[in-house]
Amino acid sequence: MALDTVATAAANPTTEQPWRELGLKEDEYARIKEILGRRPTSSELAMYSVMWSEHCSYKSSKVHLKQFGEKAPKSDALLVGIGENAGVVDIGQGYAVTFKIESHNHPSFVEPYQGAATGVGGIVRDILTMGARPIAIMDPLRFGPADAVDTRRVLPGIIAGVGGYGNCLGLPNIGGEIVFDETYAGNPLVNALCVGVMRHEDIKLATAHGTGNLVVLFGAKTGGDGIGGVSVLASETFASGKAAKRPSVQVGDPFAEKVLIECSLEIFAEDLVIGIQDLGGAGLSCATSELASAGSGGMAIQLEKVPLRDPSLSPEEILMSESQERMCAIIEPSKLSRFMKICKKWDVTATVIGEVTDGEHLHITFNGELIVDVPPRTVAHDGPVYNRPIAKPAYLDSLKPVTLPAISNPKEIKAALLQLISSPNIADKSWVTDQYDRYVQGNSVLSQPEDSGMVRIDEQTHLGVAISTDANARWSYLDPYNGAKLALLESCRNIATTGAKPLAVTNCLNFGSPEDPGVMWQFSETVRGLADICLEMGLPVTGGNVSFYNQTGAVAILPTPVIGVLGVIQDVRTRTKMGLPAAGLEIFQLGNTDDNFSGSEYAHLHGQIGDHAPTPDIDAEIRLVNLLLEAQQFFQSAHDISDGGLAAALTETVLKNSVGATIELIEQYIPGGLTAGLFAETPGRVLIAVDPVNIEEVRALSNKYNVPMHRIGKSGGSALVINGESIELTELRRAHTETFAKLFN
Amino acid sequence: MATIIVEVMLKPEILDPQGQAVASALPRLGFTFAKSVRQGKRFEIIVDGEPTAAQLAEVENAAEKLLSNPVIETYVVRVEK
Amino acid sequence: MATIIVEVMLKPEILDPQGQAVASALPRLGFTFAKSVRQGKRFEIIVDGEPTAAQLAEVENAAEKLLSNPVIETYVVRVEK
Amino acid sequence: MRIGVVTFPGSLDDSSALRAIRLAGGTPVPLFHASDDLKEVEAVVLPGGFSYGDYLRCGAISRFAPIMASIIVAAEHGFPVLGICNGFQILCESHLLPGALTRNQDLHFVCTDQALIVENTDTPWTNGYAKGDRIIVPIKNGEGSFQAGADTLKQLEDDGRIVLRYVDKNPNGSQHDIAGISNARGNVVGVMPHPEQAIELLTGPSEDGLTFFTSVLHTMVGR
Ligand SMILES: Nc1ncnc2c1ncn2[C@@H]1O[C@H](COP(=O)(O)OP(=O)(O)O)[C@@H](O)[C@H]1O
Ligand SMILES: [Mg+2]
Repeated sequence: MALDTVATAAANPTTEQPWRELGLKEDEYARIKEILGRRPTSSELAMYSVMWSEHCSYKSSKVHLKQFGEKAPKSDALLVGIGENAGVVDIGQGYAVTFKIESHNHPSFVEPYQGAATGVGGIVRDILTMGARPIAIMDPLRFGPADAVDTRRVLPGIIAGVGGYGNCLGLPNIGGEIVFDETYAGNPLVNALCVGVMRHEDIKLATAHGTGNLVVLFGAKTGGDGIGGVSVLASETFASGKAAKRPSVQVGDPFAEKVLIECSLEIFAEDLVIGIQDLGGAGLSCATSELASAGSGGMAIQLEKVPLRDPSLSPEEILMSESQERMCAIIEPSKLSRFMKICKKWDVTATVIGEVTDGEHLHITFNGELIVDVPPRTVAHDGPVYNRPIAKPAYLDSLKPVTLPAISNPKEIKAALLQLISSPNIADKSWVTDQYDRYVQGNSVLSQPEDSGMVRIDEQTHLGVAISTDANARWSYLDPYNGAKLALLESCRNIATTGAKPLAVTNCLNFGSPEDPGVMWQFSETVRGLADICLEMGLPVTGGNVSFYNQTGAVAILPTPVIGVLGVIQDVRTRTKMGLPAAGLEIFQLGNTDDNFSGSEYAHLHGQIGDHAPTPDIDAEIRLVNLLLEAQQFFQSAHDISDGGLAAALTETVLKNSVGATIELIEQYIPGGLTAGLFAETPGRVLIAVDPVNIEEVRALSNKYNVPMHRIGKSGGSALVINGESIELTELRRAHTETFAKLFN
Repeated sequence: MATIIVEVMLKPEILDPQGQAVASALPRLGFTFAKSVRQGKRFEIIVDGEPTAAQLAEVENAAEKLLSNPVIETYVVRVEK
Repeated sequence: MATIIVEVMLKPEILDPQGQAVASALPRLGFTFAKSVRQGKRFEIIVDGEPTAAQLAEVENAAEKLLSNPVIETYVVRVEK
Repeated sequence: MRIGVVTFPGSLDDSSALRAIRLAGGTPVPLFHASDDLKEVEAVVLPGGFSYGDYLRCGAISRFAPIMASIIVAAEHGFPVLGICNGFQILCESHLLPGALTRNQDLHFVCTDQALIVENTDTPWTNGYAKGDRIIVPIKNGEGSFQAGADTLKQLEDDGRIVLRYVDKNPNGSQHDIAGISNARGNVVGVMPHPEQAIELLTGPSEDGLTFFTSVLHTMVGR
């Protein structure tokens, strides 16, 4: 019944505590006692347990992630690196851009709409926290088989949730991915990316300094959301086991977040904050301990001042609550009244809950009683670090090469092509993307289904940024080291295809259980590959997220490193689109095709995965990117060739503006023949269309960069004709677009 | 012909942004009666003849499976008099 | 403390796509009881003490002005027993 | 020529509307919902968005904003008002326009490039179009299905007050394919499509929407 205060804890050192129920290991609990020199109070125990969880402390991944720092290429662009809420890069003209991907996988399985919605809400706050105006979002998603019953439950809800929250925030959705694979059944992946922009001088950090400065909590009231296991403590402390009911699902309030954004930006514009932190995972525990440990002194919080939605919350629960749409700012007392005025203007609740002290500890009191007295660093940063066992998984030894019937007669081409482009992974995704606002803010230069999303940053100078997210989980399954590299290279290629120059990287690493040595091997190889490729490409990793325990029973998901690359384009008016704009253009394939079908969609349709991922040719990819950037002015259209191979790329290119094409692939020039020519997913290839008058210029540049350039056809007509076999665009369109409506309406 | 009503409300512990928006709009319009407002859904289901016990059990079942989301909502089934 | 309920339904002549969606989903799940379904809103308003006649008149007023749109909706105010 | 754009809590396309006015050659003036001051603007745009989260009903809460009191009075005196999407919903809730906008028939939010026919060019917002012009403008809404009683519909048709009509496809189940209407006097126009997102080829499907904003500027000059 009584509050478990620091004094009580000191006086009763042997009180039993439910550390195990809270997910702590015996040695972790012992460490806490050692740090404090006594047993923790129940509030302290709550804080440590959640901050030392896998999700918040990165205890299994830390030892690997540090490669991103160690191998980091020299980059002048990096203004804020890993460690803050999101990294910040310089894009020139005084602008800084921040972007990051996060996962919200498990909540989205439990309650698809709200899980996805709050996932968007969380990443947007991370971006806002840096001082930036959020300007766009993307949503890389993974689902179980498209026709599985549970996918029909999960997918529409997740799409509606991403749209419901993002649309209401006024953030254009400019891209993402939708991929189906058996391993995501029971464990869909909802990753969300947000990008924001600010002036250099407006960058904000999560830090609390200046004795006497105030800690202000603003935004939504605190409810019992997401406190999970911590209710154990509440029932312990408040005895009699009748803890009030706590929500099992968090409900997002996008309207509250929208006004929070406007309110925060107005506060930033008047330079009213010293430090700021959003409340995400671990709520106030995280915000107070991180702010304090990044600051100069200590912090004193009066927890009873936190405005509550549910008055029955115990102090432990208030500390743990993950209620959405809240922020915590450090401000000078002299600026309080101005701060409050802005909050009032936007109808945002704001409350002073404490102050920065000249001590070294984080002190939290509840109605005058001291319930937390900890060195904040020990909570925020000195969590356990594990070197989990790693073992190359056995499945790698029993992989079999892909064996496919070769296609050569035109009838078979047509049938195979229609089957491929109507398969859920390749089919048109407008059923999904039409539920997202891509226009709002009026700066969307490119959005789905283009190779990358692109937004204008400055209307006068036409400066813009492009973003692409990519993952090829099947390649990562076959070869996680190269899989990660290939994903990043694909992202870079997508960026360059639209005319932007790759600048920085974020990532979201979705994996199975870190306690499985095989998964841990996949993870460590992935990080090694990603760190290496970033060094080779000269791109800094600015931040990211790790999501472990994505598995159903003993079956882990495919290792899914989702890579996001940010690029800069000096003049967005020069961007290149994917659709053929007119008849009479010459169509070329840049790059060579080979006959490896491993991990391809075509093999997947035949129930096979194959035995080896492509070996990335980094030098060739760099030359290709450089060629794309220099020759871009001569392209009438350009489209990356990846999932679904040339067949899919051609389909998308002709359908975009309903301009057909006649294609002639010369079988004997392609290793693997026509089948490979159309369906292999060899990396490093781009489909371009060039006005005949510019062919010589493009050829000269392709020679300069030593990139193979194959003429494969000409645009025009109302059909896609491949080696004499004609598919009317209407038929092609039907096959490409019907799939989602049939599955999900 | 009878009307069966299914009322679906968010569980009390679940955030109700819509109810909150109404609760804060009311006083701005000079209405001060509400201590709190929650917003839910109401389904009017027309059935043939007088509802039988078996039919009501079916409706309960449908309310559980389709009309409400048991993760965040509760429901009540009643027959309109 | 008492609860006042405001029920808001679309007028019968106004298209109700949500009700229709439910009506067509039910038989797909094997539920055949419904001749038709309409979906509306339900507000639970908590007031201090027993609701007075004046308070109920106020609620009527709020239901008319804010909680419903008389162009397309009708409402009913009742006190929860 | 000063044209106001009102920001309600949750307005989203206010910045785009301000940009459209600027590109059309006008002086954009931001207005805030909580003040009844129209700042001497000569016309006003209620922009798209999710004011108050679209909670309760779209536009239902914004309708009571102090600025709306001023706008309602001005509108009754012939002041040009354009409501776009959420703005249209607010105008209906305010009873400046008849009917109501309800959930899209398929219950999905829909964002698409929509073909439209301009039918009524006797409004300050559409007089730059020719009757029967076919334009492509994005729509993006979850509750854009125009519904009204039979009498209202007949009157709208008889008086030629249908400003925009969907063609090729009806995206939301709107009665009579209605995408936009005007009040009897013609000064108040509500449209579901977003002309402010069709003002530059770089960022929109067309430039067809700009005429809404040039029209009102010409009207004002002509006065
Ligand atoms: N896979 C990763 N790659 C790079 N940085 C990472 C990765 N995972 C986490 N980080 C970084 O670690 C820090 C802590 O992450 P996290 O706790 O998720 O931050 P937040 O709670 O603000 O979202 C952040 O700076 C984040 O960018
Ligand atoms: Mg954060």
